[in-house]
Amino acid sequence: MQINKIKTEIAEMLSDVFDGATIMVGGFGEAGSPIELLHGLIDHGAKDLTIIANNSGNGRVGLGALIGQKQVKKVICSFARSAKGITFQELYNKGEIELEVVPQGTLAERIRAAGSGIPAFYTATAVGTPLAIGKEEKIFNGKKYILEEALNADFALIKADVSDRYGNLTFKKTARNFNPIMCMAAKQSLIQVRKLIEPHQTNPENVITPGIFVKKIIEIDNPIIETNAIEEGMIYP
Amino acid sequence: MQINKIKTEIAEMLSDVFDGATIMVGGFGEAGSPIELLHGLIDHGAKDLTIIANNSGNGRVGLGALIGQKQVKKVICSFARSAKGITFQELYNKGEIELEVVPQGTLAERIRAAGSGIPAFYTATAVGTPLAIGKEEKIFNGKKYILEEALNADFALIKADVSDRYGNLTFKKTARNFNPIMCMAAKQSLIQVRKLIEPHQTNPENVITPGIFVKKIIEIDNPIIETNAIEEGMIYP
Amino acid sequence: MTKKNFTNAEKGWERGVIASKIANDLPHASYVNLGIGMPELVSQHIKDDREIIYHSENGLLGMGPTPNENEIDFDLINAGKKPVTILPGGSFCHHADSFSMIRGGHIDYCVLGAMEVSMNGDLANWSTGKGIPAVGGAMDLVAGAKNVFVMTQHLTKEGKPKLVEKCTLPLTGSGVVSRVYTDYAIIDITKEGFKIVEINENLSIEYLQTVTEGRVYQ
Amino acid sequence: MTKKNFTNAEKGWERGVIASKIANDLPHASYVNLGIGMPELVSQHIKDDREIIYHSENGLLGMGPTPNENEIDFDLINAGKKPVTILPGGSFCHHADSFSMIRGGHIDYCVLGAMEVSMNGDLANWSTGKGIPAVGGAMDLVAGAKNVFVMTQHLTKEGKPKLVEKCTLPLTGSGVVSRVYTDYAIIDITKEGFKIVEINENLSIEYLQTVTEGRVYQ
Repeated sequence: MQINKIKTEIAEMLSDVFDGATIMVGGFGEAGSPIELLHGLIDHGAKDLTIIANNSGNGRVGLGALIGQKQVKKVICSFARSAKGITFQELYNKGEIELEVVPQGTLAERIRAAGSGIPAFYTATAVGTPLAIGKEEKIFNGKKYILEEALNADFALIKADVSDRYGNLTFKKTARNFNPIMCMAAKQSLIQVRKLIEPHQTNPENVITPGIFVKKIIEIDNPIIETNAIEEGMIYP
Repeated sequence: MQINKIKTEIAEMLSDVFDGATIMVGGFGEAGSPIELLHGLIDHGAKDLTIIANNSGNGRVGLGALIGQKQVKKVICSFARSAKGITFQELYNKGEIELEVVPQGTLAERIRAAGSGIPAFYTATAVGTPLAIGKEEKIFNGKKYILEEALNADFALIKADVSDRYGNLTFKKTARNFNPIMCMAAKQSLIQVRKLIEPHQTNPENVITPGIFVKKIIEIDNPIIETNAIEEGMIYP
Repeated sequence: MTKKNFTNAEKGWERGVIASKIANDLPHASYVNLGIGMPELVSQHIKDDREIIYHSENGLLGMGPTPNENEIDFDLINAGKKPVTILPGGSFCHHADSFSMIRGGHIDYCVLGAMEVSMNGDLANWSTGKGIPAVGGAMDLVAGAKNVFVMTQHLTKEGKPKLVEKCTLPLTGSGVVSRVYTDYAIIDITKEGFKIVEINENLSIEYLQTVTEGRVYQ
Repeated sequence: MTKKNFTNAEKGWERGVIASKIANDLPHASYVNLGIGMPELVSQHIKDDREIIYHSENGLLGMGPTPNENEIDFDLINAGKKPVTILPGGSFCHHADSFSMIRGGHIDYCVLGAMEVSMNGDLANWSTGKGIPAVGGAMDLVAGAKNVFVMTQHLTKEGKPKLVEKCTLPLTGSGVVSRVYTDYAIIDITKEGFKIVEINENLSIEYLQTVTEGRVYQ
């Protein structure tokens, strides 16, 4: 029997998602944003989700659409402002969605820590700022650091460029961003990929996310580009 | 003016090394072992060195030879036993060299932490063992962890496969091992590389160690293979 | 200490002039992160006697200029989410590796905007305390980069001093700024106060003191 | 509790038989790290009804069998520093990433040798307390892998029980072992003691108790 993580239906990808789940959403801005999986999550209907992402969505597609459907109770991100952001901003101003602001590098490192079995680490980032309030402090070599804890997730929704049936992923240019570390940190990482290849076509030197960090894969060969979708006035669902 | 980190003389590579320096030595077993740089360090003559590496050298070539010259006062490594090891073992049994034993994963993570600005992190590795003695403990989610501190270095001696003049490195197969993280952790990483290429030949998707972590590069196109050298009875100097 | 508004303030250096002064202070072979907005101008003023490598915190080292309209790739963007290019010898990495470059002290210089800079080098540039808080990578940059340069107008749009004895806005970092480039002056942060490195040729030290909270000296 | 030496101990399963029992307990699609020495045999006994992916902690996922003499590459070795191969769909990574797989709980099973295993799952397998201490990746593996299997002879070469009430040698990990495979039995670590999952067909439970320190039960 051969390992084969490839699925053919979005619903199958998201079959284990549950109300109250913590879900990482890959991408930075729109580079790497898994729009089709996010729309699948709207169709799925799970509620009270906590979303971990760098941003909080644009327009009414992808993450913006999911938040617009009121399926999200909390967003953990570094930058929840955006020229094209609508839904998060509306709900936040009405007090209907929670926000945890995390410096971008601390966000990345907390995600990697979760994937690497590190429950907490010290960092100089945010020392002396409002984001350090309530955090444990410690001096190393005469310099002050704060303790930051790992950010775990139940699921990660990820867009990659190429994969084989094991889930060996490569990404395109800056669409790599948070994706590899989110694949490490989530119990199930769910990948939409532009192109599937055979394992013998995978160059073992160039794999960015090895299959051990991947649970399910689906091919979406012509994914929605957020900027274009918003310009065209797309609203999901 | 163009950035060019390429040097032509081993002595130039090691010109800043000083007595008492902490030096990381890349490689795992012999895969990736920077034999020529290590021999250059013998010629250089620096004393009282602290070496951070996974192993403690074989025979009387490379790290084994450096230790045999009594230039090393302390070795920090995970595995100082080896069928072909001679020099470390002799000095250790005579009490003439110090040893700090670190679990291999903790060693890797402490090195990465140094390169990533993390002064310390918690880990489950070694909890309840003699290697946890004297280390700070903390409970996260009901499980006990110990605090491990970053391992910084003044220099890293590294063997890579290919580089351009910026120091964008790739490695061959399992010769990657500790090299990328040691390049991050050392103030100066000094690279011997099998082959130099032009920057436009570097594929930005496949760079393993970006040039920002590299100080100096030298081309050694046909490096000594430790196993062969030992079989042939090589003794350096 | 002045609390006045300077609505008829003197005209200082143009943004391009400030950018070129910063460009001149970035040594050959530096790894540099330029903040979104005004600091992006710096790259246009680097002279041929040096090569600078630009880092964008979303996993891009060796960032090049804005592409032509027909070369735009939505998968090749900078930290400001705008299309950019990559130069020969550049590379991509993931976010944890990219921020290791910043947090691990490998970025030689970062250039950022400011709302306030205090005499001890505190920087406030991420939040007015109102609206949706959004920090991005600013706190990582000021905590991690070897040298933190601030590029800013000397006065706010409302004519208030940005160089202050003590910041009133939420901090981005404490004691992190090394040098401030404004339209009026280049100022080093020292224990004795704001040290003038260069003053706009049309202004007096007395005037600079008037539009600055906290002691300036030469 | 016995302290005797069993120099004329019963003959148990051959190593290949123990290895095949472990192989049968590794589910399809598992990510597995096999320790150096006896555990390496396990991969030779995996049946066609499953695909197992082998991890070697020196940055190799998808490890294949030993190469032919003429295919040996000194840059493609396993954690025991012996030449190996890589299978299609395999990949290389650096040491921190490789140990993230282990320490982050992504390795489903690791199989290790033992000097001592205690009733509460403590493992001692890295140091006799004499000679040069060398730990390698053993402490990371037992702390991180989802399931820690021990593969060992039931008795030491000197005929002493390896399954003990309390380890006397320096620990590799505390409360980490889930199951022990010996030439005499397969034993689960439970709160009640050593639970017999399977006993060698030629041995009685009474005999097993005699050669084991601490309660065995079925």
